[in-house]
Amino acid sequence: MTANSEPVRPAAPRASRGARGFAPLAGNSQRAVLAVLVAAGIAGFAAALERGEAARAWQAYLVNLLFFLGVAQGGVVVAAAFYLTQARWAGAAAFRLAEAFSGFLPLGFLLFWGLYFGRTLIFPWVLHPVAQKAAWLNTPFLFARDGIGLLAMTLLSTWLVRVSRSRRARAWATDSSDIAMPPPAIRRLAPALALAFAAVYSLIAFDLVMSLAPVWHSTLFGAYFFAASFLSALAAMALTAVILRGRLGPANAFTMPKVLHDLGKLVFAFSVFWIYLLFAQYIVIWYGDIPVETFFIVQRVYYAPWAPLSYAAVILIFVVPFVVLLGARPKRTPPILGAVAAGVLAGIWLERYVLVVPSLSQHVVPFGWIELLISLGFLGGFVLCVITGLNMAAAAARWELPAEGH
Amino acid sequence: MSGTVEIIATFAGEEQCVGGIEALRAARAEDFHVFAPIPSEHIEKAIGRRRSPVRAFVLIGGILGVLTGLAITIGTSREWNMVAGGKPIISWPPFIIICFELMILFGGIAAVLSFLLSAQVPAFESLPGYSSRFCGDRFGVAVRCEETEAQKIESILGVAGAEEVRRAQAQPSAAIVDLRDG
Amino acid sequence: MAAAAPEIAAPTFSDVDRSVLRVMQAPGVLYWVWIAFCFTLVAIGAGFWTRQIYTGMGVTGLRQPVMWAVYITNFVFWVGIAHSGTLISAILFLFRTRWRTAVYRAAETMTLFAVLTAGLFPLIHLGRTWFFYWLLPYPNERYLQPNFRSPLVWDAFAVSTYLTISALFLFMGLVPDVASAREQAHGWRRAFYAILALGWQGTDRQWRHYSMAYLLMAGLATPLVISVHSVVSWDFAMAQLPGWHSTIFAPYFVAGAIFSGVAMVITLLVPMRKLWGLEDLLTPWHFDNLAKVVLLTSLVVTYSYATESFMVWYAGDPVEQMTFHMRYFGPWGWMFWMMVLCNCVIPLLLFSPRIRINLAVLWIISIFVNIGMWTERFVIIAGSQSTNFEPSQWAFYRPSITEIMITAGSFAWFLGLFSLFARFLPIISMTELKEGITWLRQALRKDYAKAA
Amino acid sequence: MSDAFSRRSFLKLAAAAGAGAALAGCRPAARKLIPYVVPDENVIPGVAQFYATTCAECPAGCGVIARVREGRVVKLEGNPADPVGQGAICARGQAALQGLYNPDRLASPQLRGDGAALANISWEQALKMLNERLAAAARGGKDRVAFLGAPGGPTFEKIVRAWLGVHDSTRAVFYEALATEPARAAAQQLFGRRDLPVYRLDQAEVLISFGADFLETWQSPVELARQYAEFRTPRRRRGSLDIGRAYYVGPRLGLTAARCDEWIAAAPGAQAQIAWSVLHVMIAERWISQNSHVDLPALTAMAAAHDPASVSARTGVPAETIRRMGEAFGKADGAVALAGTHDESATLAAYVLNAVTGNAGRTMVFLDGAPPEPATRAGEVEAALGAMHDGKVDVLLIAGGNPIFSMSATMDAAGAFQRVPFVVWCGGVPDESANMANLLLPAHHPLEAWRDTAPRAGVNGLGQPVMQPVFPSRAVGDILLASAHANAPAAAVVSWKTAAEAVKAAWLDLAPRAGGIDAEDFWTKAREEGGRFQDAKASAVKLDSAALKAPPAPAPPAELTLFAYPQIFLYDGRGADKSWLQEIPEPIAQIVWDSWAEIHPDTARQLRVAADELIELRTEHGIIEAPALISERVRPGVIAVPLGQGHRSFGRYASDRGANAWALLAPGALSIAVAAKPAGMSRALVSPLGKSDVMGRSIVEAMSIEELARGAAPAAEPLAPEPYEMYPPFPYPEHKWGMTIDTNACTGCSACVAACYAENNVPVVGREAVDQGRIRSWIRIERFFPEKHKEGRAPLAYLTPMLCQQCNHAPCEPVCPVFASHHTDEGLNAQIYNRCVGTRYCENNCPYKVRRFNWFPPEFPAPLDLQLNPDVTVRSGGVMEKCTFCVQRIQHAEIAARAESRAPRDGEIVPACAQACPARAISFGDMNDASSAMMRRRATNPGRGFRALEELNTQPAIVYLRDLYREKERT
Repeated sequence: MTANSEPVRPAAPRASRGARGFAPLAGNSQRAVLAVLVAAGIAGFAAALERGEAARAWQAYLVNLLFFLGVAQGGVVVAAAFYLTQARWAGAAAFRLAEAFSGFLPLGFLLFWGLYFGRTLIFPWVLHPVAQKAAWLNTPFLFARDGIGLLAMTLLSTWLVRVSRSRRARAWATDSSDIAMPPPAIRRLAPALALAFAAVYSLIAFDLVMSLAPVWHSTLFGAYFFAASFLSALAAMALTAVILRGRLGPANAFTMPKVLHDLGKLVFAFSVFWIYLLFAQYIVIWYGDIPVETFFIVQRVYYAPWAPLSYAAVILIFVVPFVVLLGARPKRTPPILGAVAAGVLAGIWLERYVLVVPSLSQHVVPFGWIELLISLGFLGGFVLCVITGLNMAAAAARWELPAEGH
Repeated sequence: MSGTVEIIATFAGEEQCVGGIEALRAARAEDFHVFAPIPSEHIEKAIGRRRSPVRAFVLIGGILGVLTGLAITIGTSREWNMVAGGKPIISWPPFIIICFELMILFGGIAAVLSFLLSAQVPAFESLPGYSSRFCGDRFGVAVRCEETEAQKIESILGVAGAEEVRRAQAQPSAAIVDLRDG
Repeated sequence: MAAAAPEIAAPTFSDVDRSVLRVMQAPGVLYWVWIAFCFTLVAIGAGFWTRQIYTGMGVTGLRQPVMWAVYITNFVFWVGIAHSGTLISAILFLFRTRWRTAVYRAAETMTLFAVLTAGLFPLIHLGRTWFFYWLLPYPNERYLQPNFRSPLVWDAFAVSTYLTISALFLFMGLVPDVASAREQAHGWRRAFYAILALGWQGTDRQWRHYSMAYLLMAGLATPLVISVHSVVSWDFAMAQLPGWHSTIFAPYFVAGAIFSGVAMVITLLVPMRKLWGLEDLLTPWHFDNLAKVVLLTSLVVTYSYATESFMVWYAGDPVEQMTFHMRYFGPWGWMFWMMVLCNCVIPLLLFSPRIRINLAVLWIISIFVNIGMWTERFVIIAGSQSTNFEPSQWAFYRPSITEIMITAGSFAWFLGLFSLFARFLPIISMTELKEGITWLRQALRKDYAKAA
Repeated sequence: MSDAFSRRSFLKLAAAAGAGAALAGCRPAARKLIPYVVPDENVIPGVAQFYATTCAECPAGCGVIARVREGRVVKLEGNPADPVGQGAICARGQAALQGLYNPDRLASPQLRGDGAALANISWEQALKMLNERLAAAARGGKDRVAFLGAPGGPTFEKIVRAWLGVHDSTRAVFYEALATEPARAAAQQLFGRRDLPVYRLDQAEVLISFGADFLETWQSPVELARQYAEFRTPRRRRGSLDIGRAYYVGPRLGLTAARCDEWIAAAPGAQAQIAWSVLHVMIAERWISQNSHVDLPALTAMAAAHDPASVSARTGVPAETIRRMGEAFGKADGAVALAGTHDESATLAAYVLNAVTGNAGRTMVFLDGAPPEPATRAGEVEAALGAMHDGKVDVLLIAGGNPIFSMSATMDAAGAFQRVPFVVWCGGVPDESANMANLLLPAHHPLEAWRDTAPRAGVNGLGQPVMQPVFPSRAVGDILLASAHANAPAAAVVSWKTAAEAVKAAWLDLAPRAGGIDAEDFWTKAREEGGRFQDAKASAVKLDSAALKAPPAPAPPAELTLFAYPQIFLYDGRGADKSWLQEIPEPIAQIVWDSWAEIHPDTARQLRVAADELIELRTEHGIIEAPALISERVRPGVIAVPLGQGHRSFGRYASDRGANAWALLAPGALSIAVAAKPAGMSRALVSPLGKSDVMGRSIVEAMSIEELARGAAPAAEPLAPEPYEMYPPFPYPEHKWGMTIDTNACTGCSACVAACYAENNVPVVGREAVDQGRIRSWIRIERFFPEKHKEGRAPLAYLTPMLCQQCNHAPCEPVCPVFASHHTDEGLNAQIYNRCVGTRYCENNCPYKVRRFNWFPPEFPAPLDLQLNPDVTVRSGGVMEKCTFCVQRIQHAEIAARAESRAPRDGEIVPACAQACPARAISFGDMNDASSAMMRRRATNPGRGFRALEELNTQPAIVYLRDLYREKERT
C-alpha cells in the first residue's frame, strides 16, 4: 500500500493547479448548447402562459424544481455522509463529485420563489382553503418556512463545500491509512447538514407535494422524499463518473474498478432502500383501507392513465438496478452502470411527476412540448451551474488518486 | 511416497507470506497450500484461484426461497379462497413479505451449506504441515515437491523472508493460555 | 500494512489471542453465584407462566380494550435489542467499518440471545399457547393453513428466519476463533472447541470460501434485519387504531431497535471491559463510535416522534388527536414524557466527544436509553389501545404480578445465557482484531484517545 | 299431558345427556353421554319443542313460549298470540330461567332445629308435620291458620282459600310490594270502579309521565315500550312530520325520562302538584273537552289551589314549563298522563287530566270484565300481621313475596312472624322470609307448575309446566291441596286433588258454552296458545262530580328527600338472585352488581360526600349505606336509591350486595325525608363503561324531528375523493345478512342483552371481573350523554345497542393468523372458536370493541348449565368470541328451507336480540333482497340511516337509524 500511496503527496500541488487549469468540460460549444436549452425552457414557459396553459407550465416547473433541487442538495449530503462514515475509498474524487451539483443550489433557491407566482395554480388550498389545516396551509407561512429552510440549506451546503475543498480535507480524504477523523470544521458541519436536510426536505415534501392533495397524509412521506433525493444524487454521481472516466487520462479514480464498484453498490443499496420506504407506505395504506389514505394510491396505481407511469417509475428505480447490479461485474462495467444510473434518474424524475401532477389533473397525463421544453431548460440550467464543480471533480479524479486502504 | 517432500515455511507477517507465495509461483511451484490466522485478500490474490462458487449457491438458494414463498402463499390461499377483511385472495403485499423472508432464509442456509461443502469442513485430519500457531500468530506455506527441488524451494522461501523453513514433521504447540477447568 | 512486522508495534497477534482467551479461563465462584441468581429468576418466571397456562390469561392485567401490553412490549423490546448485533456485524461489515471488529462478537451473541428471549413472548401471550404451531404452515389432513395476510404470520416467518440466520452467522464467525481456542484447550473444552471449530486450520481453501460465505451472509442479514423490525412494527401499523396506524412505523421501529440495541451493547461491554480486563481491546475509540450510532439513531427516533405528532396535528382527525392528547396528558402521560427524556433529550449529551469516551457516563446514558425504549413500546402498544375509537370502551391497563415476574425472568434468561457464552466462547473476535490490528494499534495510541 | 309419565321417565336422563353435550363444547375432554333408554315420541334429539306458558316475573303477566331441548327449557321467547307482550319479552322475563335453574334453590325440605340450624327432612316427614300442625291449629279455633304469599293467579287464589277453608280460616294475604292499590283507589274515587285502565300510548300525541317509569317497571313495560316506540315514530300529524311529544316529571332522569323530550326535575312530592297545576292551566285556558261532561265548577274548585305561579313557587319548576305542558296536553289530538306507583294524588290528577280531555276510552281505557284485584289491600295485610302479633295465628304459610325484605319496618313483619309458633316457607331460593320459618319446603318454579293468570280483562294466561322439576320440589298448590285433603278426608270440600286438576277445571269453566266447542279441544287449544285471548269491550267512564274534591295540601318538602325506585332489572328485589340481571348494566347508571345513592353535585358538596363514598342514609325506619353516584341526573336535594339489592340472604348472587332501600321507607310510599352523612368509607361502583362522552364520533347519531320534517338530512359527503376502494368486490351469491336498528325506537331496556346471554351461552363473570374489564356480553347498550354545549340540540341520552357490525371489510379478519376470524359467503363475520389460538389481535383491530375474550374457562354452576343452548358452543378459555347474528338460527332456518327446497322467507330468521326487543327496534334480513322488511325499513327512513364509524370504510352490515329529538323551546 505504501507503494500505492506514493504519488499522492507530491501530487497535491499539481492537483490544485489542475483544479484551475485542467477543465475537460469547459468547452464553449457545450456551454452554448446548454444556454440554448435554458433559453428554450424560458421560451416554452412563456409560451405556455401565453396560451393559457399556465397550470401545466407550473406543474412542470414544480416537478423539475423538486427533481433538480433533490439532486443538487442530495449530492452535498452524500459528501457529508461520506465524511461521517469516513468513506475514503475513492479519495477526494468522490467528495468533489458529490459536491459538484451544489452549484445549482443558489439558482434552485431563487427558482423556489418563482412558485409564489404560480401558487394559485399549484396549491388547491390557496383558492379553497381547508378549514382545519388553515393554520399550516397558508401562503405566507408556507413560503416563509420553506424559504428559510432552503436558504439555510444553501448556506450550509456552500460552507461545507468550501471547507471540504480545503487542502487539509483533501489530504484527509486521500489517505485512508489511519483512523483519524476529518478536519474539525467538517466534523461539525457534516452532521448539521444531514440533520437540516432531513428536516427541511421533509418540509418540502409535505408542503410542495403532499399538500397538493390536502386530504391525504403519510407520516413517512418526508423521509421517503429525501431518501429518493439522496438516491438521485448517487445515481447522478455514478452517471457523471462514467461520463468523466473516458474524458480523463488513462489513470484516474473513475477507471479504478473498485471505485465504480462502490458507486454501483451505493446505487444498488439505496434503490433497495427506496423501494423499502415505498413499500412501507404502500402496505400500511393498503392494509389500513382508510379512504382518506387510499385514494392517493388508488389514483396513481390502480387506474389509467397514471398506473403505467407509476409502474415505469418503480421499474426504472428499483427493478432494473436490482436485477442488473446484483452481480459484481456489471457494477464494474462502465456502460452498464452508466445506463442503470441514467435509468434511475429518469425514474426519479418520473416519480416526482407522478407524485405531483395527478393531484392537479387526475384524468389526463399532461405531457407535451411545454413539459419537454421546461424540463430541458432546467436540465440546461442545472448543468451550467455544476460544470465548474464537475471540472474540480475531474481534476481530483485525475490527480488525487485514492490511497489503497483497507 | 518416495521422492516427494513436504516443506513448511513459517512467516511472521502477511506481506512476507504473500512474497513467499509470489516467489513460489514465479518458480512454477504450484503444489502448495497456505495457512493463515486471518482472511487476507492479498494472499488470495497471490494464490490466484478462481472466486468461490458459494455465490452461485446463495443465488440459487435465494431464488428457491422466493419460489417456495410464492408456492405456499398462493397455493394455500387458493386452497380455500378464504375471504378476510375484503382483501383479495391473492394479496400481493403480504405475500411479498413471506417470499422475502424465505429468500433470506434459504439463501443463508445455502451459504453455510455451500461453505461447508466447498471448504470441505468439517475436516477430520489436519493437512500436512499444520501447526497450532497457524491459528494464532503465524502464516504458513506448505509446499510439496520432488526431493531434488527441495533445496531450491527452501532457499526461495528463505529469501522471501520465512522465519523458519523445515521439512515436514510434527511441532509441539506453544500454549499461550492454559484453558482447563478446575 | 506497513507496520505488520510483529516485533514492531503492540499489540501483536498473540497479544490479542492472550487477552481474549484469558477471559475464557475457568470462572470463579462469584460468576457461578451470578449464573445461579439469573436462572432462579428464570425459574420463577417459568412458574408464573405455567400458572397462567393452567388457569387462563385472566391472571394477567390484560382487559378490555387492552389486549396486548407488557408481553408484546417485551417482544418488541427484545427483538429490537437483537438488531444492533446484526447491524454491527453485518451492515458495518459491508461498510468496511474499522471499529466494529472488537465489539461485533459480543453484539452478535447478544442478538442471538435477545431473539431467543423475544421468541418466548408471542408464545407467552397466546390464549391457547399449546396451539402455537397453527401459525406455521405444515401439512395436515384438513388443509388448514395460516393466514398469510396476518402480520403475526409474517412475524413467525421473520423472527424464525432471523433466529436461524443470526445463529448461523454467529457460529460461522466463531469457527476460526474456537480453532485457536482449541489449540490452547485441554480436556472436555478441547473436544468442545474442536467440534465447534469443524477442524478449522485456516488453509487458503477454507479462508477463500469462508470469506465469500461470510460476506454473502452479511449481505443477506442486512436486509433481513431491516425487514424483521419492519414486520414487527407492522403488527401495529396495519391496524386502523389511532396511534398504531402510521406509515413511518417501519423505519422508525428499525431505528429505535438499533438505538436500544447499541445502547444494550454498551450496557454489556462497559462492565465486561472492566471485569475481564479488556481495556486493550475495547478502546475509547470503539465506544466513541458506538456512542455516535446511539446519537444518530436517537435523532432518527426523535424525528419520528416529531413527524408523528406533527402529522396527527396536520391531518386534523379528532379521533387521532384525542388519542395523542391522552398519550401526552392521560393517566400514562408521565411514561410518554419519560420516554421523551430518555430517548430524545439525554442522548443529546453524546454530542460532546468528552462524554462519548467517558465510559461511566456513557454506561448510565445507555441504561436510560434502554428504559426509554421499553417505555416507548409500552406507550405505543398499551396506550393507543386504551384510547380507541369507542369511548365507551376506554380503559387503562395495569400489569399484574404475573407479567412483572415473567418480564424479570426474561431479563434474567437473557443475561444468564449471555454470561454463560461470554466465559466459554471467545466474546471478542480474535481473527478480525488481528485482521484490523493496525486500527487497534492506532486506537490504543494515547493521542487518539485525546482526539476522540 | 297424558304422556306425562312416559316423558318423566326419560327426561331426567335426556336432560343430563343434553347438558353433557352442551358443556362438552370445545373443551379437550368430552363428557360421558347417556343414551336414551326409552325413546319418546314427543322428543326428537336436536329438535326443539316450544311450550306456551306465562311469565310470572311481574304482574304484567306476559305470555311466553319456552324453547325446550332434550327436556330442558333453554330459552324463553315472547308469545306472539298474547296481546300484552305480542311476542316480545323483557330482560326480567328472559332471566326467569335463572330462577328456574338457580343453583341456590332449596334442594330438600328443611326443618329448623332449636339452634336455628336447618336439617334436611323427607317430604313425607315435612308434610306430616305440616298437616299435624295445621290440624292442631284448626282445632285451636277460627282463623288460626294464615297464608301470606305472592299473588299466583285466580286458580291459585281459589286453592289457597279452599285450603284455608279446610282449616277454618280466611287469613289469606296476597302481597305485592309494589302495589297497584293507589291507582285502584284513585279509579274508585273518580270513576267508581277499582280496576286498572290499559293505556294506548300509540293513540296519543302528547304524553306526560308524572313519575311513571313506564319503560322500566311501571305496570306493563313490554307493552308500553312497544306503544311508546309507536308513539315516537315520525308520522304525519296535522300536516307535518312529527313524533309524539313526551314530558317526564320526576326526581330523576332514569331510562324513561331519558327517552322523553324533556325531563322536568321535580321533588318526589311535587309531581302531583305539577299535575294539578297542569290541570289548572287547562281549565283556565278552557281546553276541557266538551264531551267529557265534567262538572266544570267542581273541577275548577278542585284545581284552584294549584295555579302555576304558586306551584312553581312551591316546587321550583318554572310556571312557563307547566303552562307549556298544559298547552301541549290540552291542544293535543290524543294525550295521556301517567302517574307513578304509590303516588295516589298524582294518579288522581292524571286520571282527571285524561278524563277531562276526552282521552278516557281513547288513550286510557277501562275494560269490561276486569279481573279482581290480585293483591290484598294494605289494610288487610296490616290486620293479618296484627293478628300474628297478638298471637292469634298458629300456623303461617309463606309462599313468595318475601315480606321481610320489602315490608316497611313499621309493619314489623319479623316481629309478627316470631310470634307465630309454626311458620312454613315454600319457595325456591331461601330468602329473608325463609329465615323466619320453622319448616322450609322447596316449591316449584312457576315454569315447573300449573297455574293461570288474569292480568286484565280478556286475557287469560295459562301457565303450564315446561319441563320436569329441576329439584325435588312440589307445586305450592299441590302442597296445599295435599294437606287440605289430608286434614279433611271425609268432606269433599276441595274437588281437585292437584293444582293441575284445579287449573284444568278452571279452564273448562272458561270454555264457551255456545258454539258447540268441545271443552277438551278448548283446553288443548289453550295449552297450545298459552291461554285465551279475547278483545274486551271498553267501558265508558264518567268523572263522578262528587269525587272532584280538592287534593289534600301537600306536605312541606323536606330539605333532603330519599327517593327509592324499582330498579329496571331487580324490580322489588325478586330479580336479585339472577346473575344476568345483576351483570347487565343498569342502562342509565351503567352500574353492575351493586346499588347506589344517586346525588346531585350541589347536594353532594353540601353533604361533603365524594364519588363512590358510602353515604349513610337514616330515616325513622332504618339506616342503610350506599356508595354515592354523583350526577346531574337527579334533582338537587333528592337522593335516589334503586330498590332490589341489599338482600341478607337470597342465594349467592344476591346476598350481602348493595343496600336495601325498603328498610328506609314508610308503608305505601317510595319517598321519605332522610338524613344523610358521609360514612367515611367508600366502595367503588363497578361499571363496564369507559367514557360517557361520545366525542362527536359517529357511533351514535341523532337528528331533530324538525330537521327530518324539513328533509334536511345531514349531507352524506363522500369519505374521500373517489375512487378510493383498494379491494375487489366479493359477490355474495345467495344472502348477505344485515340488520337495521332504529335508535329512535330503542328504549335501552336491555332485553336484547339478556336474550343474547340466554341464547348464546354467554357466561356471567361477576363484579370483580367486570371491574377488570372482562364483561362478556356480546351486545351492549351504548349509553352516552350529549356534551354540555349540545344540550337542547340532542336527546337527553344516546342509547343504542352495540354488537358485532359484521363488517364487509372487517378489520378483525385479516389479522387473524389462523383464519379463526374470516368472512362467510353469506356476509357474516365468522369466528371459529376451535381454530382460535387467542392472539387477541382481532379485538385490537375492532373499532367497535365488540369482541370478547375468554380470560378464564367459563363457569356455569349446576344446574345453571342445564340452561345452556345445545346449538351454541360453550367457548373454552383462551379463545375470542363475539356476536354471530345468531348463526345457529340462520343455519336452522336455511336447513329447514332447503328441506322444503325453497329459500328462507323474510322474517323466518330472527336473532335473539331482535326477537326479544319490545320496541321492535331491531330488524334482521337479507341485504340482497331489497323487499325484505329490514331493507324496506332502511328505504322508508330516508336521511336517518348511518353506519357506525363509517369513515373507516369497514362497511358494516348494520345500519342504524338516527335517534330523533325535538329542538327545545326552552324557557
